[in-house]
Amino acid sequence: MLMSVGSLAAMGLALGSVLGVASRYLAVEENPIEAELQAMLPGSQCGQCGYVGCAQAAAALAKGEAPVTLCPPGGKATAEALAAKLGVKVDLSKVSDSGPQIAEVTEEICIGCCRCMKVCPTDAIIGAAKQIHNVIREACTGCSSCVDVCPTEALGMMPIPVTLQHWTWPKPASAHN
Amino acid sequence: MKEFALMMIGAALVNNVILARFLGLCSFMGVTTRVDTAAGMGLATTFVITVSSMADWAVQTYLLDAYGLGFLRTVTFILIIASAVQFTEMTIKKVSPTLFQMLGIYLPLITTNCAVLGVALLLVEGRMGFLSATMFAFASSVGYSLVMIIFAGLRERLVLADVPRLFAGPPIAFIVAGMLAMAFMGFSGIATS
Amino acid sequence: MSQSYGIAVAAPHTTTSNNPGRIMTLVMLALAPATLYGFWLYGWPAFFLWAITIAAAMSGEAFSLRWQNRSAAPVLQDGSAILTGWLLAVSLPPWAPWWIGVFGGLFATMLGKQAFGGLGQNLFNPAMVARVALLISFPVQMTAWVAPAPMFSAGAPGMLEGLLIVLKGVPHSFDAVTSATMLGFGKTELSRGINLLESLPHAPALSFIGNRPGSLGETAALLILAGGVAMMFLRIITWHIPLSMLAGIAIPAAILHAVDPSRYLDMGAHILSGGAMLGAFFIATDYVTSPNSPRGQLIFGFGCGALTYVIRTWAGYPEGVAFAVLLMNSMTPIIDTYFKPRIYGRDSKGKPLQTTN
Amino acid sequence: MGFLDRFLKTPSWGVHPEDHKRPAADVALRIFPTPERIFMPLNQHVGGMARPIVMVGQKVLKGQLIAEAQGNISAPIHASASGTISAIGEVTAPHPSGLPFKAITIDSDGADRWIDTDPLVDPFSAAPEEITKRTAAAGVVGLGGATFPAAPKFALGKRLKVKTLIVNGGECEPYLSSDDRVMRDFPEMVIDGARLVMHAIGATEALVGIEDNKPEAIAAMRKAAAAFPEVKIRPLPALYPMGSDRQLIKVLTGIEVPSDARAAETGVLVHNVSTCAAVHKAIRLGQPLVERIITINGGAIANPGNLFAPLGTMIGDLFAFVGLKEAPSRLILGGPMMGTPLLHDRIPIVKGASGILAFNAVEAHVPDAGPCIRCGSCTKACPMGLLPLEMAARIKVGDLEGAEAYALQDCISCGCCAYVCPSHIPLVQYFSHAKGELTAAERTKLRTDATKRLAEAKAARIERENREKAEAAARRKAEREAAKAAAATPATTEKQGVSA
Repeated sequence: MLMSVGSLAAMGLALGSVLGVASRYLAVEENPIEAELQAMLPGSQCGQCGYVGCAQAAAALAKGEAPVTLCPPGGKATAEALAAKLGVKVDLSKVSDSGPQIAEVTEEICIGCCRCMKVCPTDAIIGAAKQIHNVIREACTGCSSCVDVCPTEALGMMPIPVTLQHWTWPKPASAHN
Repeated sequence: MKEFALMMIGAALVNNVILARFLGLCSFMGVTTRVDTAAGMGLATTFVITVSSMADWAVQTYLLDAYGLGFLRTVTFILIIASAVQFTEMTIKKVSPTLFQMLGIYLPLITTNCAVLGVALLLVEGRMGFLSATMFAFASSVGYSLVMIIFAGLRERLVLADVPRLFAGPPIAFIVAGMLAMAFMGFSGIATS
Repeated sequence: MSQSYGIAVAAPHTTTSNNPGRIMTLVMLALAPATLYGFWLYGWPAFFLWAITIAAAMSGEAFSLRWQNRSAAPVLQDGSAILTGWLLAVSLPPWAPWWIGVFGGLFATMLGKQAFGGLGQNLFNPAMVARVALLISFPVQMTAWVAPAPMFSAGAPGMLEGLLIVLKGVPHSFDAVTSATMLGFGKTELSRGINLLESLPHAPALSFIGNRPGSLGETAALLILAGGVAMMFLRIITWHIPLSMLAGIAIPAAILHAVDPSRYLDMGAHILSGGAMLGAFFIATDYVTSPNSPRGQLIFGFGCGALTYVIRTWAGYPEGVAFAVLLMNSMTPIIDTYFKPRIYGRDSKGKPLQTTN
Repeated sequence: MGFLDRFLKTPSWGVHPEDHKRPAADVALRIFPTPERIFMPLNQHVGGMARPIVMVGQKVLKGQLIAEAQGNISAPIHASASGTISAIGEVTAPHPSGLPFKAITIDSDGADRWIDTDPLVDPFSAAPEEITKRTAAAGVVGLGGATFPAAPKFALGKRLKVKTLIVNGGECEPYLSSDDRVMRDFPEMVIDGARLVMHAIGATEALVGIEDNKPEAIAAMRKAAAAFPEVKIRPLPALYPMGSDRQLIKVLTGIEVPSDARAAETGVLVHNVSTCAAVHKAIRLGQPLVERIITINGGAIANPGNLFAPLGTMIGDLFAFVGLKEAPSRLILGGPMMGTPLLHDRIPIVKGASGILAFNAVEAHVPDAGPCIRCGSCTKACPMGLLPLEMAARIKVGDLEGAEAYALQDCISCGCCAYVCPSHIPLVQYFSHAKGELTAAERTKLRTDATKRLAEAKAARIERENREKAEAAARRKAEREAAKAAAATPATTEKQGVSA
């Protein structure tokens, strides 16, 4: 009895101390992954993911509380990059990548209230009070914040128009035979 | 010398840990989706099996047998294995954080990988000398790694196949494992001749 | 004038008339002489077993497809199920009972092929999967060989008798003809402590035209070789796998035979007996389960040959081609990954070449 | 010797499609009369779209500049007929999508009056830069199909001190014979153009590679080049894709262009025979690129052959000229191996259009795709040494990165793999799809980065504005305080004491 207790205790002590020493020598400085994740997010702080901003979303991602598919403006590409970084698998077919979208002003209804300009995270809407506003396509991130504040529903989202340069061949239909 | 070679071939191929003894199946199914992950797992497990078997042998011979503490065998073995796994985990985290991430939960789970305890118990049962015990453990784990890598290669191709819904996922993986086991049966009889 | 052409079809807008059905047909034609010779050699039972096996393979394929609500006819037309059944049939003992053929044929196409999604998706050679499954499950039936009893010769079973042999088993009057293949005989004698130098003179005669016990496809080595060479000329297969596989058997055989002729059979015996020829030209060369690059094929072929030799010589089974092919099939994805052809403008590791000036 | 030589030199890659070049190639060149209306697209080249410099209603002469180059890689556009600009609008692009692009419409006056040309009298004593400048001004682009502007390529060759000019007379695409026709009918122009290019880039030799299925072209070119020892005619085995520049360079010089380098970096530059002829016209005659020889071929054409036609002509007008036997089942711009499928015939021909094929139902028949049997035909045919079957399998399941790891980006879309595939899998479409998707992903990433910069800029702006507001408020407050202080001085001193 004493022997068995003693031997087990001794072994535990010995192995424990070996591991203790090892942990000192093999210590790794945990790389704060949060910063890296934040760098991958668009940074427009649009809040579509449900978090206040991209930094908070990155923190949630790092803790594993949020799915990598959380960022609608980032689309598939961002989800893929995040998944690769976090080493998780992701079913990208679920990501609603209706193609990146951008906002568009219906000029007939715009009253030039300037509300959309104020909420736009990237200053992509130009115009002045009582003037019809316009969206700079290249700068719009498709966060749709402006759509929510527009009092006349003059703002809507539309897919980025396909151009000759952006057109790609569709995937061949896989014949099952 | 010839006995050593035969014993090692026997341990690695004929009585393969996975395909003939059906040990370590959880990692066999769990971390064989990519060849490099499977290779990393194989390497880690090889290290754990070899080191812990050596330690187990020593404890068995000089402690348990010497003082008649045979009933403590499982506990002590697990203690040693757990320590070896801890050590491996720290090393991998230091050396290859990517591999650490890919192996995920399966790395600490090497502790409960029955292949590790299984090999240790087998060599105790076999009443082997230190050298042959070490060789046996090493060969067994090489056999384990080999099958892990082969199976991962097959699964990498399997994800490209149009497997019918009925068989998709684990079923076809088990069918492949079965066929692989069948192929390995070709080796049977080698070590005994 | 203006006309719409619907959806655009990507280039190229022209193609060859080649198709999988043509390839399979040519392979079967290449295999036909050896098979016909086998029918003649082993009589009607062999023919019936062959027909039953192919029918089973085709039914297995059709059943699997119908189960998935896919039409079976167009898939069966590609001939791959027939070829699978055919290859399995020629690797069976020619007088095996009908249910061996049925079980094997169904196993080959249903589990060996359709479970993976059909043509091109399977990881193991379906015919060899079925053969190994049969060998493991029914070792007695799978190693009961008959001495040749050429069709129409005295003592050979007639057509009806042949059908009965396949359906009801070999009657007692034919008991005398059961025999062993040379590999099996040598192995049995060795295990009894009789070395090859003493046992071989009593072994079934070995001959290049195959007048000896064995499966349909293994006896007529010359005809198999001719079929294989024909396929090479038709560019259906390349020389890499057959040659390296035969080398894989021949090299260790030659070395070990030189070291100890009393324990190890000579090179000729190894190459000409068993499924070595059939395996090298018709089975290991299966597109789906063999590597793509020439280097990979050389490794694959040599591996098949060497493993065949190892299994024949040291393991429990007298014949190792099927096991060796399955084992190398399992290595194929890894070989494919690590032995890719060199890309234009890159070195063999895939890094861009250095600019010279 | 000859046989062994050919055996050893014949590359291991490539395919031998039936060439279908004759009888169209042997029919004498016909001149297509200028149609009533011409649509000059503004983007007939790789690079920036040209900017129109004419107005609707303006009268132009043939060869007059109507749109100028924009950016470093671009080319100007010239009127291909004399007449009136009737619109600057959109026309369907020769592109599988059928999407429109910008074009200038010219209503021809039927006179075909040229502008006053300004030929360079003695180009070989002029500075090389002069040749490059004039080539650029004439809007010459690579006429083999790539349509890369010629002048920047000259400048690159000059800068990298290219010694060897390769003149590409391969024309390995079946059905096409426009380069063949150029070499047969205008060999002096090609040779002279090649020498001008050599002068422009400072090359010391020119190798003219011509496939040996064009013996007439080889003979004509040999005769024309006889006087110039630095221009060597090199017959090549007829093998598709011999006309691809990397393959041509390897066969002619043995040099293998590294995958991440341009050909010029290895000391060679490739130009098409038609491009050379265009350079000759630009320098010796002062004529900009406004016309080209184009092959009209295919089973649906009544009188197939080569036409000398102004750029911007509608394909339908060309068909009316050569006659259709039946309604085409498929329309292709370029050859059958790499050509662009067109959705209809109201599409203008552009600088890079070497041929228009109208296939009948038999030619257009594409067997249904079957499963891959891993036969490896595609890997044997691939001139780049890629593994098309592995890439396609990965793309099929959506693993684009996996395909990229198999060097998808090295694929030249030559179509050999899909041509030989016994299961008729549309491999090239898989690759084009994947390349497009990967480019789109790359664009999204760039966009995300750009967004981040914009968001940061906005944050900075808001901060600055707030700070300025705060400062302004503080200033105003200080002023108010000061005013108050002026009103009650003793209080201020007290306050100062407190704040100190």
